[in-house]
This record gives sequence, structure tokens and C-alpha cells, in this order.
Amino acid sequence: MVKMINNETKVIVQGITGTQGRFHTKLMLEYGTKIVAGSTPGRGGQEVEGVPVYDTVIEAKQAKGGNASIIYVPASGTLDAALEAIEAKLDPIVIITEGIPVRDTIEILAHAKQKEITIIGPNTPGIIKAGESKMGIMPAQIFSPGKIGIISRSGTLFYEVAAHITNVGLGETTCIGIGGDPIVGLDYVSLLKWFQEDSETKGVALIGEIGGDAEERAADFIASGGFTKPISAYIAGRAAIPGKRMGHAGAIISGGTGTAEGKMNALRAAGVYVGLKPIEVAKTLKNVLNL
Amino acid sequence: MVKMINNETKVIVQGITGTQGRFHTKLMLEYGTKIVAGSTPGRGGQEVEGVPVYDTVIEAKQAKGGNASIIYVPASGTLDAALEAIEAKLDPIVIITEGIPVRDTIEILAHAKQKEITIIGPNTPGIIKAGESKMGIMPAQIFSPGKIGIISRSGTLFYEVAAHITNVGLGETTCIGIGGDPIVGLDYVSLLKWFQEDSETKGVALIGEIGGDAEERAADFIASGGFTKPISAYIAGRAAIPGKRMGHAGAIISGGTGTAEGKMNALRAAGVYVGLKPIEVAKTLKNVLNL
Amino acid sequence: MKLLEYEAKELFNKFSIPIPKGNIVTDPESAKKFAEGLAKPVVIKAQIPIGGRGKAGGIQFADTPSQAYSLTQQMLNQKIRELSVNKILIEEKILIKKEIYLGITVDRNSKSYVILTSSSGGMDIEEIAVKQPEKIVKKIIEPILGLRSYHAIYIAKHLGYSSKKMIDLASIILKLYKVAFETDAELAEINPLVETEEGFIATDARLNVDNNSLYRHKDLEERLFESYEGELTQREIEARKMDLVYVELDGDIGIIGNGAGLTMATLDTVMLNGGKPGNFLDLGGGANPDRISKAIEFVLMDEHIKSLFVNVLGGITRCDDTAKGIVNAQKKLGINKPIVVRMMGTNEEEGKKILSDAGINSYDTMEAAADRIVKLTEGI
Amino acid sequence: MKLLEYEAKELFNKFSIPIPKGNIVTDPESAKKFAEGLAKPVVIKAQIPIGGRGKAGGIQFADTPSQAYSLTQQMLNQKIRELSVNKILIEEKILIKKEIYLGITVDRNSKSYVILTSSSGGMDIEEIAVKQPEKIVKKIIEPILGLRSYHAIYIAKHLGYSSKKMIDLASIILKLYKVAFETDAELAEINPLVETEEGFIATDARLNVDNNSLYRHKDLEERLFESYEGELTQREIEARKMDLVYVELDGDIGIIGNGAGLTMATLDTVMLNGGKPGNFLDLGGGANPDRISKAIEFVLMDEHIKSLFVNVLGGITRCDDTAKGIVNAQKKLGINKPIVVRMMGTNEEEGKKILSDAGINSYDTMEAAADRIVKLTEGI
Repeated sequence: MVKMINNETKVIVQGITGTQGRFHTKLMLEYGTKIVAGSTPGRGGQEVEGVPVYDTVIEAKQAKGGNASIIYVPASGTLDAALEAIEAKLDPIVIITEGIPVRDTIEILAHAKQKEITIIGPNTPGIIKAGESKMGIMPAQIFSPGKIGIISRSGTLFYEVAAHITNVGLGETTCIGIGGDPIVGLDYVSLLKWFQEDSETKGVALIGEIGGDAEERAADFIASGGFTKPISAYIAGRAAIPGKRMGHAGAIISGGTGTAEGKMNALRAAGVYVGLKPIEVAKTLKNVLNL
Repeated sequence: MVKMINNETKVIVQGITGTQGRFHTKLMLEYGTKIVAGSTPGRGGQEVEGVPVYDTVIEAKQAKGGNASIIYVPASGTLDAALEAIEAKLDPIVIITEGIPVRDTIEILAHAKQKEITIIGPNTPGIIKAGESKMGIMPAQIFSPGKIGIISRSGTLFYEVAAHITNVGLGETTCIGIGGDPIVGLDYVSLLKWFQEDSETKGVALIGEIGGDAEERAADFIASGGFTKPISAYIAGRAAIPGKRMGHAGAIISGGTGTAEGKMNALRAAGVYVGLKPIEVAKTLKNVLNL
Repeated sequence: MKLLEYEAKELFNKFSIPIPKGNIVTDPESAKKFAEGLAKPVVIKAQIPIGGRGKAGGIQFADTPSQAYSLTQQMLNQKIRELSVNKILIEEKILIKKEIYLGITVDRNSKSYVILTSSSGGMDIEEIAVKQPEKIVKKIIEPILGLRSYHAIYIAKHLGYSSKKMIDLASIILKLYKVAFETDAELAEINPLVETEEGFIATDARLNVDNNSLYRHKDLEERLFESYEGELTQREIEARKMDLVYVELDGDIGIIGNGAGLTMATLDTVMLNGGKPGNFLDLGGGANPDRISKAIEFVLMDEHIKSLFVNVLGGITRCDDTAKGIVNAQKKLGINKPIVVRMMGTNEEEGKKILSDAGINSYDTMEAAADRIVKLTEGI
Repeated sequence: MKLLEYEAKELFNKFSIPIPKGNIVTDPESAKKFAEGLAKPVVIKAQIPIGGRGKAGGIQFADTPSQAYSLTQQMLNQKIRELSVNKILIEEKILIKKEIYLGITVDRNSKSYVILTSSSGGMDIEEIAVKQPEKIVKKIIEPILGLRSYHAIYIAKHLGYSSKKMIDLASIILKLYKVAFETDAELAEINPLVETEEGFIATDARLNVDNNSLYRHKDLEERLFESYEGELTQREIEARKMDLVYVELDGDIGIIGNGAGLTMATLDTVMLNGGKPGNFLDLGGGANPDRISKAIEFVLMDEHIKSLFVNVLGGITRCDDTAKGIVNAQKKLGINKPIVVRMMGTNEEEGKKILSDAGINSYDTMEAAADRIVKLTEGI
């Protein structure tokens, strides 16, 4: 049910005529992403970076094909944009937009689940298949095709770890930001399942942060034998104080749950190498796990 | 996908403690219907005709089993009652209640469709498997096990035709009132498909009335070869005037569509014997079609 | 329940659908004042619940306040298709660039709401369907998802609009859906939706609300009987007040049955025998003697009715109850119109005995009874 | 956004959830009058946005109007956990038969709203979860279907109720769901919901609204900054007004990063090196020199802050922009607190040159920079 991307993924960019949409369409095209069309209601007939723009996703798909969507529309329009992509059966759908009401995210995910469509995000830097295609806002230069898969809740920290993995010579396969909101589509467990089956991926870097218990669930899954490849993790937020949101809507320790220590302990108990600094993730994968 | 009943169907009666619920529970039990439980919120722990009552359908099902539901609750409570039965995966669900807002019926049918559950009604006399089980309000004495299936939009006209079919010695298999509302669950075409496969049924009586084009669609289906058994029909409402609802919410000729003549012509063109009086249906099945 | 134009417009306005500046008036002086305040040509529209008002003289244009005065006065003193005009909607006259048809209704086949639109506004949708079917854009509204902005955009685009106009039109489509859904409409219609230089504006409005839903629209429920004016005959309105399901027809044989289908079949059978049904009256399920008496009285009191055919198939309704009701009504009324009864089913024997004791004919089959009532009536 | 008790109760009341008779007062005379009018014992509750008010003296009971006067006067002149009390909710005292916990919140794992209930009302849900987990009834609300009457009945039944009481409780559960859903609540809580001889009544109310949803709740949005009182520190409120994502901490090293995860990791790395972060400030994506200057000024103006660590991973945010922002801020402020910068990525070389020209240290790795800032700060 998890749908990832590669150099054959044909992308429709929703909100392509906005500042962010334009800017990242250019960068994605430069990276090699096959962007076939864009959509913005009222802008049908225009072009952005040579990509034709349609008023609706269904028209874009009918005219140019397309099997995946990336969404850059403002938060107030994201619910409908995502439902539009779901109705057009685009898969995966990457929601870059930040600041979406949780109620809308819940509705989007419920409809996506019924249609068995993968949602990445919201509030995510996106997904990249190193050397093939990127659907997101991550800087391309830090990635290099290799053998490590990355899963992260944050953006720049994800880039930090990716840069180290590239620097130590391991390189990446598929790297995904799952999003910093309390409720997101794709989660660690689904991705670990996918990476377990992905023959290109030899090891995984898992980047977590305070809030919720997604990392603990990942630990349970690993402990149960669901993921058996080498894995190293980093959890941000040891210095955070309870009850305060640390930047991300989802990064909050509440009622004693969601602490960095709790997550680190759970992962360690599941046999995962957990670094105290971001750089240790790459070093561990290279030197300790001998990748 | 169409689910009918027989002597193994275990019925839960929703709204069993109301006047109608009580009365018909008694009659259904007398006919032999296996009623295992009833439900009325706030009446859990009571009994009606020896049938235990629960506050919710799910409790009733957990305690006593049950795979079908018949609904006698007031119109304002029918939406939730039907959704409750759908969530409990009861199938079929027979909605006797009259006067349900169309918006609610639309919502019920959409959820039932997702879960592939058969809805009979609303505003229906129900369904009877002659000699085995009845889920409905039809008088039992006019039915006798035999070989004719009946499909009808109305109640007493359905009994009229059934009485004739019994009187001429043909008897019935499964007989269904699909309901007099503009929007109902089971329709002619789904039922004709089912009767085509039902080895006990040797012929079908189709009773229609003015309004909509359900009969025309049935004619199309028959003309396309989807139903090949002997079939005879009667359409009520030749004396009706356009724009006036004739008793049933769905029985209205609007904008020139839905006339009795149009339906009769369509059925005749599909090779169906259409009687001018209700009694002709039974006579035709017996004498012309030699059943 | 059919709302009058101005009532529908009030609701549309609540959902931010643009409507012309207007006012309801009941006297010519107010019409004049409104036109003066507006300082523009106006439209004067009779608020009566029938289609085709325009052709019947129910819509007039006035260029000056004094013209508005005289046209209003004239309309208030006039009957349109037998309806007296009590309320008049006076509105600014809109300069039409183009007219669009926009309607949301219930679709039996897809079992959902459906939106029908056409770039040929002004005509009835049935007329468009016949004359220019290719101009109708139809979109089924998926019940669980509802109508979303992108659906509306898609529809607006298929009506031939682009850019800002497309967005504006889509927004009105979404609002109309919201009105339709939230008021349980059987039909919500803007015809025409007028395109002007400035934007779109609903110059006419129709809203028919599902009567079954009125328990959740208390404000509308209060106006239910009022709304029957024009839609129903006086006798039909009286019947509704007595909670009888009744349709007036132009024949002379009164018909009472239990169940809509059976009663329709009774009408048909009488007609097939050469008789003319004078009404349709469905007793419904489980009627008691009182209700039956009341129904019989109601039908027999109609001077157009010469005879009565009662057709009851006993199930929940008991034949003896029916018989008692008939006998009581006949005694009470003292009217000597012939009555023929067909009854079958629960307590049939008891019922037939009660009738024969009172000298009323009863039959086993609908066909025989129909034949009898037609012959009896021909003799009157 | 956390609403105060009385604001939450106003909304609950709008959705017909029973609440005690009450009034908001700001002076003792009004409190006395209310108590006189009621002629019953009252509760006096400080309207401050913190939990555990009761233990801190924020809830008092008065048997007589004059007692209500003096207790109100006292509470208005008092500070509770450093918060001054400006508004007091005075309510009839409810006779408690039993207390129930009722809460609706967002559940990360099921990706839906969840309803939590317990027959152990009065305690926090976390406390119940630890002490009496078996008493919690949890029900995931299926997003597309929503909470329906039969779900509510099922929950009420599992809380131990039957017959009329079960129906009453279910109706309150449904209303709470409606409030939660329609106001985009992150948390809607009635704790306790009190069972009395007459029925159920919400004696306390909490409603936290999703800040991301405020564009559709304009009336609440207006009160956003007001609601920060008590929840955030004064500097945090200032930061929100400047649109900075900022958390105040009790150390002395200022931290600015781009991206929440990276900034948290920066805090952690500083702490790992023995330093004490004095704040968290996330620049977010694509910050320009002005915004960076503004952030640096904001952090350095804090007298608790002795030094500053700026950690930027250039992607959309450009390193040269960051460097310019830092240099501008330093010039403008004329403060001589040490600054250590780590930058990597887009326009890294240009950025580093700008910094070294201005005499500011820059590093390639977060770890080396963290080590440096800690050592520098220790020397101050």
C-alpha cells in the first residue's frame, strides 16, 4: 500500500503558480523530476518553467498523464487540493503545506485510506529518490545515490544527517520527511516495512523528535522482527521542556509522554543504535554497522 | 452483493419497543422469522414477545448473534439506526420507516454501498421468503410457498398481486417491496439479476408505478438479455395527473417523465407481458407463460 | 414545500449568493418609494407559486417610480392564473450579458444529489433537455465527499468560463450546493443566473424543500400551509389539514383505498371500465373506523362526487373496522350517494356482514367492484 | 489557543451542554449581588489559564452573599502562581452525586479524534490513566462517519449508566463532540461532569483550539494574544507578535537555527557539551537578512543571554543572507556578546567570507561550533 517514487514517477504540481510552487518546480525539474503538469484554479492555460498549468487536477491528468502529486497550496486550500488529488487517484501525494488544521488532515487521511493512497506529510520537506527524482523542497546537492534510506520528522535536521551520510561515502536510496505535525500520513512503521522489502536499501537512518509515540511504535515494530536491516537513529529534543511546542506542531511533551529519553530507550531496547549527536548516525552506519 | 433472507436469517429488530415494532415482532415470530434480539436505546434489559432488548445493536449482536436488521424507528432516528446496523455489518437491512428525509436516505445508501450491504427500503413493506421468514409488515396469510418472485414499489398492491398468484396456485418464492420513496436501496435491476440466479424462482411479477425511470431501466436490463425467465408486470397510475404526488413520495410524473404509459411501453418493448389490471399478472404467469 | 421567490432569495442571500437589490411590497406607494430610492429601472414580480409567471403577466418592468406605482397597483388588483397577488417583489433591473441555468436536485438513479447546469439560462431545464441537451453539464455529487471547490471549478469551466469569472461562478455553485444541502432541498435552482459586466447575480430563485425534513427546519415548517396556496387546490389543502393523503381529480367517482399503489390501481381500473375517478384518497396503513369515516365524509361532501368506491386490502387495516367506518359515515351524512366496497383480508367476513346489514354492496375483487361502481354512476 | 473556563462554558452553553448558573464579575459588589439573587451557596473561580487552580487557592466556596463579597475581594487582590486575577466566574454551587471525566482530543496513532471518558471524574486524565486505567473508556471516532448517537449510547452504557440517565449522558457526549468538531478543538474537556439528582451538569470546562484553524474562527482569533497570558512567558508573547517561533529556556546561551528539528538538535548538542541553552528560536524556511537580524536582536537583548549560537543549514535559506543578517544585527546593537556561527549549504563560501570580514567565527559542523560556544560562554 505504500507508494514511493522513482525516475518514472510523473508528477503534477498543485499550486504551481504560487511563489513556492514556481521556485521548487524549477529546482525539481533541475534534479530530473518528471513534472508533467501543474494546477491552479483560474490559471489554466499558463505555463511555469515550461510546464503547462490547468485549472483542475483531473484536466491536468487527462491532458498530460501523471501518477503523483505534490501540493504547495496555502493551508486553507489544502483540504480540497488533497481530496482533488485523491479523487484523481494520484499516488503518492506529498503535502508540503505547513499550518493545516488537524481536522483537515484527519479528513484527508481518512479519504486517502479508503482509496489506499499514500499521503506524505503535511508539513514535510517531501521525498527524494537520490539521483532519480525529488518531490519536495530539500536541497538536492547533499544527496548522492547510495545505500541508505532516511526517515525523518524534521526538515533541516534530515538534511544534516543526509549530508553526513553522503560525506562518509554511503549515499542514499529513498529519503522521506514524514512531517512535523501531530498527525501525518506515512509513518515510521509503514516505511520500515517498505525499506525492509527495498533491495537497494542496505540500512536506514531514523530521525525522530519529541512528541507522540511514533518512535516507540517503530521500536516495537523493530523489536518484533519486522525490520532486520542495520539501523541507526537520532532523537532531537533532549533539551526541550514539557508542555512547550518546539517549533513543530507535533513536537511537544505532554503528560510525561513523548520525551526524547523515552524514545531513545525504546529504540535502544529494540537493538537500534541511537546517537547523541546527529553526526553519529552516519558514523555508526559506516563504522559500527559496516555498510 | 444482493443479500436476501431465508429460514436461517437471524434478525435484530431495531425500535422493537415501539407500537409498530412490538406488533410486527409478534407477527414475524408467528410466521417463523428467527428474531434473536431487539434494540431500543434506554430499554436495554427489557423483553418484547420473549425477545431480549438491548440499548445498542452491537450489544444485541454480541449477545445473541444476528445477521440482518429490520428498522421500525421514527423517521428522525432512522439515519443513525441504519448507520448503526451498517457498522454492525447486518445484511440485509430492511427499513420500514416512512417519511425519512431524502438527504438521510442518500447518506445511508452511500455508507451501505461502501460496506457492500443490501438496503431494502425505506418506506417498504419489507421482504418475505414464503413459508420461511418474513422481515416486514405484509399479511402472511396471502403468501404460499411456490415459484414466483415478486418485486413491487407499493405495499397493498403488492399484496393484491401476491393474493392472486397464491389463488391461481403458483405460490411465491421471495417477494420484496423496494419502497415508495424517490430514492431506495435495492432496485429492480439488482433484484432481476438475483432472481435470474435463484433456482427456486421460475417466474417474476414486477409491480411498478408512476415516477422516475426505474421500470424503464428494468426494461433495458431485460431487453439486454440480463433476465430471461418468464415475467409479467403491472404499472399503477395511468389515471394520475402530472405534477401531483400520488400518495408515495416517489409517485409523481414530472416534466413528462415517469408516466405509466412510458413504463408500460418500455416493458412491452422488452418482451414483458404487461397487464391492464392487477389480476392479469397472475393469470398471465399461469396461463400465457404456462408456469 | 415550494418557497416563493423572495423567500428563496432571502435564504440564498444568507449563504452569500448575490441577488438584486430588492424589497417586498404590498402597496403601490412602497413600490414607488423603493424605485425612487434606487433611481434605476426596476422589475415588478408577483410572488405566486407557479412557473411561467412572466408569460401570464406576473413580471413587469418600470423605468420610472410612477410607472412602478401604477404597475404595482395594477398587479395587486389582478388575478394571475386564478391566484390573487398579495406580495410583490420589486427589484433593480439587471443588465444581462448572458444567462445561465444552475440547479441542484435529487437524482433517483445515482441515488444522490446532482447538479445540472447549462449556458442556456432562462429556459426550463426540461426545455433545455429537449432543445439543447448538449448544453447541459451534469455532475453527480458523491454523497460522502459532497461538492468540493474543484468540482465547482470543473463545472464552471465546462460552462465555458475561465480565470476570474470561472472562480466567481464556481463560488456561487458551491454556495448553491450549501443552501440545497442545509435546507434539505429537493430542488434549488437559479434560473437565470445572470452574467453582468460586474459579475454574476441570481435574478430568479427556486427552492423546494423536502417535506419529510421539515422537523429540522422549524422556521419553514410554520409556513407549510401557506406554501400550499397555488400548488394545491382548496380541497387538497383542507385534506392536508385533516392529515388525509388526497388528490383532486376531475371525474365523478370518489375513490378511497389503503396504500398508494392499490389506490392508484383502483383509479386505473375504474377508468378502464369507462368511469371517471373524482379523486385519489389513500387511507394509509392501519386506519381505524374514525379515520375511515372522516375520509368518506370528506369525499362524499364534494358535490362533484356522485358515488364512492372503497377498496381495502386488509392487512394491518382490518375489514371490520373499515365496514364500521363506512356505515357510520353513511348514517351521519344522510347522503344517498351509492357506495361500492371491495374488501379482502383480515376480518373479511365480519366486515362484509356489517356492510350487508347496512345494505351496502361488497365485492371480492377490485375488477368486479369497479365494474359495478361505473355502472351505478352512469345511471345517476 | 487555550480558552478560559468561562469562555469555554459560553461555547458549551451555545451547544446546549448544561452548565451551572453563573456570571463573570470583576468586583466584589457584583459577586455579592449575584449570590443574593441566587439565594444559594456559590463557587468563586479565578479565570486564569492554568490547571490545578483549586490547590493554588483559585476556587473558593461561599455560603452567604457577604462571604462571596469578601472571598471575591481577596481573590482579586491576590496572585495565583504569579498570575493576577482580573476576572472571576461566580456560579451556583452544585450538589455532587458523582463525577465523570469527559474529553475529546486528537489521537496521533489512529489519526482521528478520540473520546476519553471515565467514571473517575475530578482527576486529570493522565492521573486516571496511571491510577485507574481500567476506568477509562476510549472510543476512536471514525473521521468520515463522525460520532453518532449509538456510539454515545455505547459509551454512556460503558460508564455504568442505563435508561434515562444513559440517554441524557449520551446526549451530552454528542454535544461535546459537536463543540469539539465545530471549533477545531485540540482538546474539549468536561472535568468533572457532575451527576446530580436532577441530571448532568458541566461544572468545569476546557477548550483548546487548534491555532492553525483560527482563520475559520475569527471571533476566537481576535482573542489569541490575550489567551497567551499564563500559557506563555512575556518574552514568548513578544516573540509571537514578531512572528518568531521562540521558546524561553533558563540557560545563558542563545540558540537560533533554521528548522525545528535542527534547532532542537542544536540545543541538545550544546547541552551535551555542558552548556545551558537560554532559548529555542527557529527561523523557519527561507529567512531573509532582515528576519535574521530581527531574530538575533531579539535573542541578544535578553539580559540572561551571554552568547549566541547561530546554526543554519542552507537550502532555501541562503548562507550569505544569514551572514548579512548577523553582521547587520551586531553592528546595530553594538552589544559585545560572543557569536558562533555554523553554516553549511547554499552560498556557504560567500557567507563565511562576510562573517570573517566582520570578525565572527564560523564552523563547518554543529559539533565543533557547539564545543566552541560552550567554551566561550564559560569564560564570561
